[in-house]
Amino acid sequence: MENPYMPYPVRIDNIEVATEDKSLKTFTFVFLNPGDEEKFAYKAGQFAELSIPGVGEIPIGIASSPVEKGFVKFTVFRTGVVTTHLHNMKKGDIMGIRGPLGNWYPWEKLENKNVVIIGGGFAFTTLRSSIVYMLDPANRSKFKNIDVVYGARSPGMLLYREELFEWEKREDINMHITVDGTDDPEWKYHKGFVPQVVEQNAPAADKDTYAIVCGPPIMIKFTQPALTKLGYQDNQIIMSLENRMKCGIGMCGRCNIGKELVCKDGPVFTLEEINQTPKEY
Amino acid sequence: MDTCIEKIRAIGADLLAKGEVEIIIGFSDGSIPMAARPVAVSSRDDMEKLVFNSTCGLNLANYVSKNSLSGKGAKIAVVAKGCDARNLVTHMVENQISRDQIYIIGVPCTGMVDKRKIASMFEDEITKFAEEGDTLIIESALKKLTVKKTDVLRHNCQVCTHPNPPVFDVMAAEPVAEQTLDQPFADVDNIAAMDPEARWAYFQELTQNCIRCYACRNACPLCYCPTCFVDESSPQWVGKGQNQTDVTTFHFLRAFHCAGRCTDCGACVEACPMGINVREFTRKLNKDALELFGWEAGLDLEKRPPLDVYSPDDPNDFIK
Amino acid sequence: MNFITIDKNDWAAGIDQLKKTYLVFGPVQDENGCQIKPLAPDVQPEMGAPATVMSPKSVLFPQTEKILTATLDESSKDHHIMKPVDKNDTPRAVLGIRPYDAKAVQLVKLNFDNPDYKDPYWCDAYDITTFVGVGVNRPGPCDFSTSAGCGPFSEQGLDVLMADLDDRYLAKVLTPKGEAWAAACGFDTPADTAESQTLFDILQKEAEKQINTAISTDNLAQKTILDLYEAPFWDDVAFSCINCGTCTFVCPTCWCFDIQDETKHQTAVRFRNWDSCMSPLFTHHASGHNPRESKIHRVRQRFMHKLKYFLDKYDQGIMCVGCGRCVASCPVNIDIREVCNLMNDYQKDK
Amino acid sequence: MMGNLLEHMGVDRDRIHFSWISSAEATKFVDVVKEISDKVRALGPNKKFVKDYNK
Repeated sequence: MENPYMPYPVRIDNIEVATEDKSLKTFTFVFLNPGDEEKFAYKAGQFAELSIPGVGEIPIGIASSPVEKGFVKFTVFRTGVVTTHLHNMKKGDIMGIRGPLGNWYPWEKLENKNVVIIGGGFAFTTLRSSIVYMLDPANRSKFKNIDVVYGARSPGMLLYREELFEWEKREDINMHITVDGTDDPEWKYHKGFVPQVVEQNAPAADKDTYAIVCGPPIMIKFTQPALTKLGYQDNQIIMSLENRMKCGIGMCGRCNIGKELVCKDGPVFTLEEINQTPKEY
Repeated sequence: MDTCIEKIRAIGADLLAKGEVEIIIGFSDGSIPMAARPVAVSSRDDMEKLVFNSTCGLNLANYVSKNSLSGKGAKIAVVAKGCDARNLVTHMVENQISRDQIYIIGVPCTGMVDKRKIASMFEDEITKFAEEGDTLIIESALKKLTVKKTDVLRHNCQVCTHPNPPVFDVMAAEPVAEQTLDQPFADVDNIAAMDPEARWAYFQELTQNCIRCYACRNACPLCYCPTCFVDESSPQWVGKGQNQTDVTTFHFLRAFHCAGRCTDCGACVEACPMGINVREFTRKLNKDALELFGWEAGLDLEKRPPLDVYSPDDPNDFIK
Repeated sequence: MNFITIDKNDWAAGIDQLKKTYLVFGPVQDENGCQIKPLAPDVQPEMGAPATVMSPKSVLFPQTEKILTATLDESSKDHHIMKPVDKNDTPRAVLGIRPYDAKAVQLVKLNFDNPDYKDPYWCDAYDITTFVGVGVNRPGPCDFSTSAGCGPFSEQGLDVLMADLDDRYLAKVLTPKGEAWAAACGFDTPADTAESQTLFDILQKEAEKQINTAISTDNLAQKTILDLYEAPFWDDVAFSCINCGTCTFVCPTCWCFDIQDETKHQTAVRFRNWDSCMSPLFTHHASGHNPRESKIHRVRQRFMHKLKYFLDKYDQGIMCVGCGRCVASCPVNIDIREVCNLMNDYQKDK
Repeated sequence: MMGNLLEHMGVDRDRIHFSWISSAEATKFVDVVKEISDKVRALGPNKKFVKDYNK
């Protein structure tokens, strides 16, 4: 019997400071056992438990993309016991990852559709995974227009800056990068909050357009009405939730919203589904 | 005691009618024999729910500081036996509530029954419990017993020297006689007489069935910290499992946080589903508080608790 | 399925025999009440004991269980790599389990053994455990098992159901595990099937007659989650709650747990401990946000999980077997029977 | 009171020590720590409040 609590052993291959305030770092892991990478086959939108023996585990969205091979990547905000410990670890350290866990953005359903990706702050990790996945030459033709609205407090707080600016130059993706505010006279992208930028720049909905929204609660709260104004139905708005988790496999019982377990039945839900559950997230 | 309930209801109805309080916190009958359920009454129609009898062993002061209404400054009436009132005083001394927010309906107390002791007199489950003055009539499917209430009092009630509320707004009955004890802490002395290894073994055995449900902590009016030390994660002071060391640490520290504050109301023991006499810990502290500082908690609104103030004549031989 | 008869004079010897090949659990009484515990070599189960305060769920799901360990010693080749711990795989027999507790195991199984994941610790323990139940001749005042999809002589989840006939036990062997248990004890005196079944039926009727409280669950499925969630009665239900975890810990069907790491010197151990939805920490995010911040949220969660979410998710009835332990142990007498009926009767104002 | 409770629970009194040392009294601190270490060492390993994962 497979033991779902057993993490795959991994080595930290690289650590990058991801934001100017150093509260986020991107960790690249390499599997110690050759067969494990294949067992860890994942889809964009899933998460994993980063597992540090003697310290604990923490559920984090997978930031690397299924089309990137040889490593997995996670961008982690320093907040609790485990993430603080992780931020103090160094290249070469051994730890574990357990997963992939949860469901993913509905890629089958999104084929031949326009996809609008809306992200805020450090909730851009699985969205990065998704964009890289869609832009992969093998996949790009499966999707129609791709729009991305991504905002952070300031330019230095944007995750994956270099990639963002690369995507900006491409023809096959419409980037709408925004910051809440900046003194940088060179800043050539949007200024303003995500919901406004969505309202002004996101494509209006038709039956072939879906929005994937991932961000802090306040952004989600104000983005919803903006999308509704643009004509999106609740079943066209796809969201990724987070709740306190322990097991990640639907057994320990804490992450439920109504009868749905965020770790196993989610974290990806449509707004239509979420509207039928208590708002316990 | 059963006669005072009409008085309590009348006082309550009057308070609500005059708009002097928003709710009255008291006890109602439970759904099974010997159970009492804390209840908040806010309308005259519900006044009949209020009861007071020898099974009302929890401490209602617990429902005052932790009640969302108290934060809003609403005025609350509380049905209070001696120990509940002492804990209300402690709340006031510790600035959890203000005196003018609370209306104390004082009840002179003749003691609460030890439900476990009564249950242990039966081989099967108790189906009926009735109280007539000082006599209890208890039935199960197999037998019916008539016992004197004084024979089945909880230990903390047997040694209680403050059955009458020291502070109140109105009394629901005439005060009862208060006892003085020659040896108020005989139970503590018995343990102290053992050698250290025996004492260690005694306390280990005492808590071995603990399931860490924290009912003792949560039933205690003193335990109002926003985050309890057992729930802290950085640093994590104590493990969360069943390891006996963690269990002992929890009980020791929980008790110590009650030092100089405990009124020996017995709610912790009453709430424990495993029948652990966690008072064994706090009793020692209460004894020390009395002997070292002449202190009993909750008797005086003006005096500061001993561990709260420095006095030049505080005992300090322990500092080397 | 066959019946055997066991003379009570032969019982103790049979159990001693059983202990040679099984790890035997049974009711043991001490000053703190009665518990199902592993039996010491010289201890016999107290088969006639009253209902245990704690359910026997810990036989498969210990309150604290080591699940993984690792060495932190960097000179060791496998440092920081978590490994499973060795488990005792001696077959287990639980004697004197009440029928509702065996049914509860089947409900818990839906969580730990599902098409997506199998919890190896629970499943392994389940596979090696034999449940030998005794029908409840005298159900107590908190027992409402008959209206919770179970009953004093329910066979669900049992390998053997015994009836206590004063001088002897009549045992109905229900599964191959049950047969193996009887063989291990050396109990092999057959009893007439028709006659025995009649006796069982009479006892069952007698016992069920003594249960005089019930819950109604017939309307729960057709109500929406949100209607029940937003019902006005939760404030009142939760008022007296002190937010301890007693109800969840004594419950045979509560399975929630926490995972905790600890270290000592160079050893890291990952444990799992029972956890409780009554604790604010259960859902507290590292950010400080808590989706179930107030005790009203948490009390509602417990009842909604047992009586609605579980029902909707698995379509296997409610997550309650009517043992009444939470009713008996709740320090403030919150009674699931009353709450269930409130939920079942609730009509949203149009 | 804390020392008394620990002692009451069976912890050896000689393992519990309270001192009042100002941040300026470095030598006193060293002396006290030395004294306690010697005393505790003489008592042998403590078995109480110690976790054992092998149980």
